[in-house]
Amino acid sequence: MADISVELCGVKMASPIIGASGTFGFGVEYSGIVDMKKLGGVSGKGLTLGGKAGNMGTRLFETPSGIINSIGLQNPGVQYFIDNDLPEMKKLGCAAIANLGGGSIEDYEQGARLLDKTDIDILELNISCPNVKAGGMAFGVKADCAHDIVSRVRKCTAKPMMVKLSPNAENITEMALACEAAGADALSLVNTFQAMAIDIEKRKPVFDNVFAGLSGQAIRPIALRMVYQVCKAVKVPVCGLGGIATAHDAIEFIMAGATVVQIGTANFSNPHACTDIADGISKWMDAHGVKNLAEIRGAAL
Amino acid sequence: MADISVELCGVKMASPIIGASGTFGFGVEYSGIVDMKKLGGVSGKGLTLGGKAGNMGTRLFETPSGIINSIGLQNPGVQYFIDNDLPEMKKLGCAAIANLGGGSIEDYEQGARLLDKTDIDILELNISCPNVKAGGMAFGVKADCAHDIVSRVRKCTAKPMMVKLSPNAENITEMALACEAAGADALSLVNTFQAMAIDIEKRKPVFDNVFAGLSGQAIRPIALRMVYQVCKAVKVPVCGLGGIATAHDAIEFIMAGATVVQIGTANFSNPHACTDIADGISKWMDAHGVKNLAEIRGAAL
Amino acid sequence: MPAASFNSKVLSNEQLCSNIYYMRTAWNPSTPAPKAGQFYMLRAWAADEAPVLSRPISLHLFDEKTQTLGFLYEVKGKGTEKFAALKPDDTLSLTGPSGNGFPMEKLSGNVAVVGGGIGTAPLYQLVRELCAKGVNADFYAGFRDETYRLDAFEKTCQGVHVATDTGSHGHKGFVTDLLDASKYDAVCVCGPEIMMEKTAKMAMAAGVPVYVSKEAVMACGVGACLGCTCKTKDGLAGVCKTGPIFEGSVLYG
Amino acid sequence: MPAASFNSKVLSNEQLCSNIYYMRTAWNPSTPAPKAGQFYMLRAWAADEAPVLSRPISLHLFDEKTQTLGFLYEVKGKGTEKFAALKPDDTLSLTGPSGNGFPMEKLSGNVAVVGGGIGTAPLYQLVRELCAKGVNADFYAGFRDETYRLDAFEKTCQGVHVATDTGSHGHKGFVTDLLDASKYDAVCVCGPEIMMEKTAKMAMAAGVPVYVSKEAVMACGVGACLGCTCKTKDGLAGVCKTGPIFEGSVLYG
Ligand SMILES: Cc1cc2nc3c(=O)[nH]c(=O)nc-3n(C[C@H](O)[C@H](O)[C@H](O)COP(=O)(O)OP(=O)(O)OC[C@H]3O[C@@H](n4cnc5c(N)ncnc54)[C@H](O)[C@@H]3O)c2cc1C
Ligand SMILES: Cc1cc2nc3c(=O)[nH]c(=O)nc-3n(C[C@H](O)[C@H](O)[C@H](O)COP(=O)(O)OP(=O)(O)OC[C@H]3O[C@@H](n4cnc5c(N)ncnc54)[C@H](O)[C@@H]3O)c2cc1C
Ligand SMILES: Cc1cc2nc3c(=O)[nH]c(=O)nc-3n(C[C@H](O)[C@H](O)[C@H](O)COP(=O)(O)O)c2cc1C
Ligand SMILES: Cc1cc2nc3c(=O)[nH]c(=O)nc-3n(C[C@H](O)[C@H](O)[C@H](O)COP(=O)(O)O)c2cc1C
Ligand code: FES
Ligand code: FES
Repeated sequence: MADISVELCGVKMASPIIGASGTFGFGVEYSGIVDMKKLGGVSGKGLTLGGKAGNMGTRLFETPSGIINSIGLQNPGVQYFIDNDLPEMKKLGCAAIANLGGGSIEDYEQGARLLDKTDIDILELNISCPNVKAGGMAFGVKADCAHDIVSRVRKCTAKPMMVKLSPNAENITEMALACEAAGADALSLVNTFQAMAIDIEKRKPVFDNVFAGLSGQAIRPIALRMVYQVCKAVKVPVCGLGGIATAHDAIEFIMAGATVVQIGTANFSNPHACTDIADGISKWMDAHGVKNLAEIRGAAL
Repeated sequence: MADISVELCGVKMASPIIGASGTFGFGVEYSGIVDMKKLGGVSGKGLTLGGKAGNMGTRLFETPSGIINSIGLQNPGVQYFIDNDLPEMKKLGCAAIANLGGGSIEDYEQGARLLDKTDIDILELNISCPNVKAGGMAFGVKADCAHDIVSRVRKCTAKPMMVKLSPNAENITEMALACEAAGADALSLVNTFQAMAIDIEKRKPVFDNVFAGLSGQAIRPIALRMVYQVCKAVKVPVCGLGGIATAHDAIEFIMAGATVVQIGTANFSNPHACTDIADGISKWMDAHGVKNLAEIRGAAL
Repeated sequence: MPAASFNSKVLSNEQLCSNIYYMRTAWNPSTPAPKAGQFYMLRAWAADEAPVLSRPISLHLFDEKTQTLGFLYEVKGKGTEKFAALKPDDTLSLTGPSGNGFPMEKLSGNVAVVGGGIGTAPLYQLVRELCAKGVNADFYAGFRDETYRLDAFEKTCQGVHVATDTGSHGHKGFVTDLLDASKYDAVCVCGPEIMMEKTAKMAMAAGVPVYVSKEAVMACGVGACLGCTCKTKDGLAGVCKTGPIFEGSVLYG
Repeated sequence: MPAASFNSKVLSNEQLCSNIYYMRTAWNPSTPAPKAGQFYMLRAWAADEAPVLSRPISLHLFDEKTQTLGFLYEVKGKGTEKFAALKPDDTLSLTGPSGNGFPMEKLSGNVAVVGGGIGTAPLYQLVRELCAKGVNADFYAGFRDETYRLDAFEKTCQGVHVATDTGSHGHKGFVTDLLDASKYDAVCVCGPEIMMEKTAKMAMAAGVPVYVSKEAVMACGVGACLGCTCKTKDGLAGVCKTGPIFEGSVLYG
């Protein structure tokens, strides 16, 4: 059997497959379904310092090969997570990744400081959630804003810090370079695309916030392009995501240079998606005489 | 029966449905299939001053609810179009829209001057084709570059000029405002999204140019968001497109503020898409007591 | 107990009337046993086929002896159309059981079980479980015109009271016209939102505890995505995990 | 004549062997009559269902009397799988006829018609048309192992020569082993790319005109999208309109 283990920022992972933030709970919800030991890690629900009730109104909307969500970073807050969810996450048998979002830079800093003292394996800094009205988005769009926040959070934690980029960035390569320069140990991309839907009977937008985030297979060709561009530009490892649903898709991202990948919306269409993909990658490697992922990583660059 | 006629830049149209550039030939190819008199117009294949052979290698690739194309602006040149295709287009019984792309500003200017002397109804200025290596893209990404080219082409023609925007623009609203300020009579959006695919057996990108353009239903939620943003920002009429496949979709764009819409990739899944959509809009309006499109245009803004 | 996900064989899939189907599938005994008010996410199409999301369908019947699950469903759109096309031996993927289920420990004495249309679906397993523990369950059902599965309810419940909008069966009018909540120790209701609200408010006015089965669009069905919230008096609550059964006072209090 | 687009009833859809199916559908007589070498874009799924693009399938048979179209196809992936699931009376959408077709005006005397595997599909209508106008057509067919539709070809052609990779039928080896192009006034070929190139070069070496049926991924199938080009010695050419039939010298010259 091919070796699909990887190391990301010094964290050893059984496979390059990570459950994507916001789609996989804290892993626990899928623990009766998915053999967590086969995963590289779980990126938990997006956290904010003080917690959030999330958005009112419609939160989910199906589109061709995708979904639009407007969860609005509903979460119990960093401290509650540390006290209640993290212990459960640590029992899963794969890396525990805390996804940190926020409104103000100060909140990000304080959240990172709190998480720094825990045994999370990786801090994923979400500078790109498009569903929070105040702030959030701007950090993910302008490279100089991103540089600012990443370098400030960098000072608050010694944990491996992976910065999650928005596909809505003005220029994804500049954004990636800015975050790398600001001290990111890894980059993950993409978050959801800003999108919308209109209820033609009500003659108004479906979502209370008008805009919400598109994910799923629909976005994969654009996400792959961005991952490819970023992998060409940066030296830090990249975690690719956006519409990955099969081992074939995951291999595309790895050949574009990704060290690991995350699986989000695909979990909703196939609750076994994460392990099906991990198993599928081994199988493909066996069939093609590929012994470890380094052999194919970035092969298409 | 509801009145679905519209006027765009002084051109009267039987319906708000236009065949999208590059997907509908010069209309003639679909003339045995589609009743052209029901259409508002046909936007012809993208033209360049001297013509182009187009891209080598794979040109089409299917994705979930979309396709990626790398045609590379294959076209016979502006003069050939004027002499051979335009007369046929003018016989179709709907507006003839010439789609002009190019490499250098001078080519755009010269192309526009040639087209100005013909009886095309509208000039659609494509500043966004992502498939041409030299130039093209940059005009569509940076608002100041766009302003420059649009104002220069503006001086070369008195024809109604509709500028076609790229969804890859750094900021779609700023882009739209820049083009409006530079003299655009109308705006159309979106063109294709820069995307890619990797052939995992060959371990290299599917397209010779690496990147190519994603279209189809997959992109609709993002396209709709951009159309909505632009309609909020500008005063000139907007032509919305990107993944429209049904009357329902078209009505969404109209409620987002679009005066007309274009139908591209949907023609490939349903060759009757244009007329099915036109008929479907009338039907919906009848069922909802809507007498003309102005009643619902921008209703969701 | 976390939800499981397994493939199941369709045993039968019968059209009961216009848009109503009754499907039986094989339960996987290595997965948690479901209870009344819980549901499964069902999928009868490939992961890469439309619609993207699986569809939540309530447990209509669970027969542990024959290891059978029963689902009663109405064809509404793409997803349920695909269910309707299933034939015996076809494969269906199930994720569940999910949700809290009806609070059996709080149901005793006389219970009114009130359903509207396809909202009767989760109530059959409920009356079965109530009867099994010796609770008296009276069933009140409202339909537009056609009725279905009444025979099954009649075999299980003492009283079965029917109302139809058209008057084709039983009382012509609302099912709530028939209900005197004050006669009962608890009320359980599932149906259209206005009907549930009305029933709940009647029960609350009579001081009788009422349990309401809510709906929401769902992505994961297991509490992972936070997409399925509904408003409660304590803020938003996740329907797939905290619900789908809520106390009336929490929703309408 | 521009292509038309119409819905057609499936008349029969028979599995001939492992992955090969023969489907007959009703022609719509208000649409242009197709000829050998032309094709239709076929779709047996809704516009919003996967795959996005319709699939080009050659005319295998056109019987104007019975207003029947015949298609011979191999199941390769999603699209052709959906064709294989069609039953009589199901609806199929057709766009066409498209393409140039074989140049009948240039085919006279003795013509070798050479097919490889599913590449034999367009050749049956070709031999029918050739015979109808009194041209002698010899059929050369290569298969991997299983053969199909040979009975039909045998009823129409004077000579039928078969080769298989496994030797299960006819000559064990390449069909090109059997062909002496110099005996013919023209050669028509359809099959895997290497086999077409080999055949074309043999014919060209013998100074015999050769007509090759090319494939390309297609979106519109009517010349509107420019997605279906292939390399020719005069630059890129659109397969769906300029082709799919090209002179060998244009492709391999
Ligand atoms: C916990 C739970 C249990 C359920 N149990 C059952 C059951 O036992 N039997 C049953 O028939 N149905 C049940 N439903 C409802 C069922 O899930 C929906 O009817 C189904 O998802 C519709 O899918 P579709 O693809 O057929 O329709 P779609 O194409 O998704 O929608 C068709 C139409 O139905 C409406 N619709 C879609 N989803 C819902 C919804 N959740 N509630 C109300 N309207 C909706 C849409 O707005 C649209 O107008 C349950 C729902 C939940 C949340
Ligand atoms: C003008 C023309 C006429 C044709 N006539 C016939 C015919 O009469 N009978 C018939 O069986 N087929 C014919 N084909 C080929 C047929 O169109 C393809 O086999 C079909 O589109 C495959 O679709 P799919 O969804 O089943 O497979 P996909 O899922 O699209 O592909 C499955 C596999 O087949 C390969 N493949 C896909 N398309 C092609 C192609 N065009 N050529 C070679 N390999 C391909 C893919 O790379 C993939 O490996 C014709 C093609 C053209 C262009
Ligand atoms: C319901 C939902 C909730 C999400 N919540 C978060 C979040 O809290 N933090 C975050 O960084 N990304 C969040 N995302 C984005 C995903 O992690 C992922 O970046 C995106 O969905 C693209 O991947 P996919 O196409 O595989 O789903 C969420 C996505 C969905 C669908
Ligand atoms: C095959 C193909 C060729 C295209 N060529 C052009 C072109 O020449 N000029 C142009 O402005 N847009 C071109 N486009 C973009 C379309 O006009 C349209 O903007 C885009 O496809 C989004 O709309 P859709 O999703 O409805 O297809 C092309 C699109 C496709 C699919
Ligand atoms: S459906 Fe995902 S949390 Fe309820
Ligand atoms: S398939 Fe569109 S031009 Fe040939």
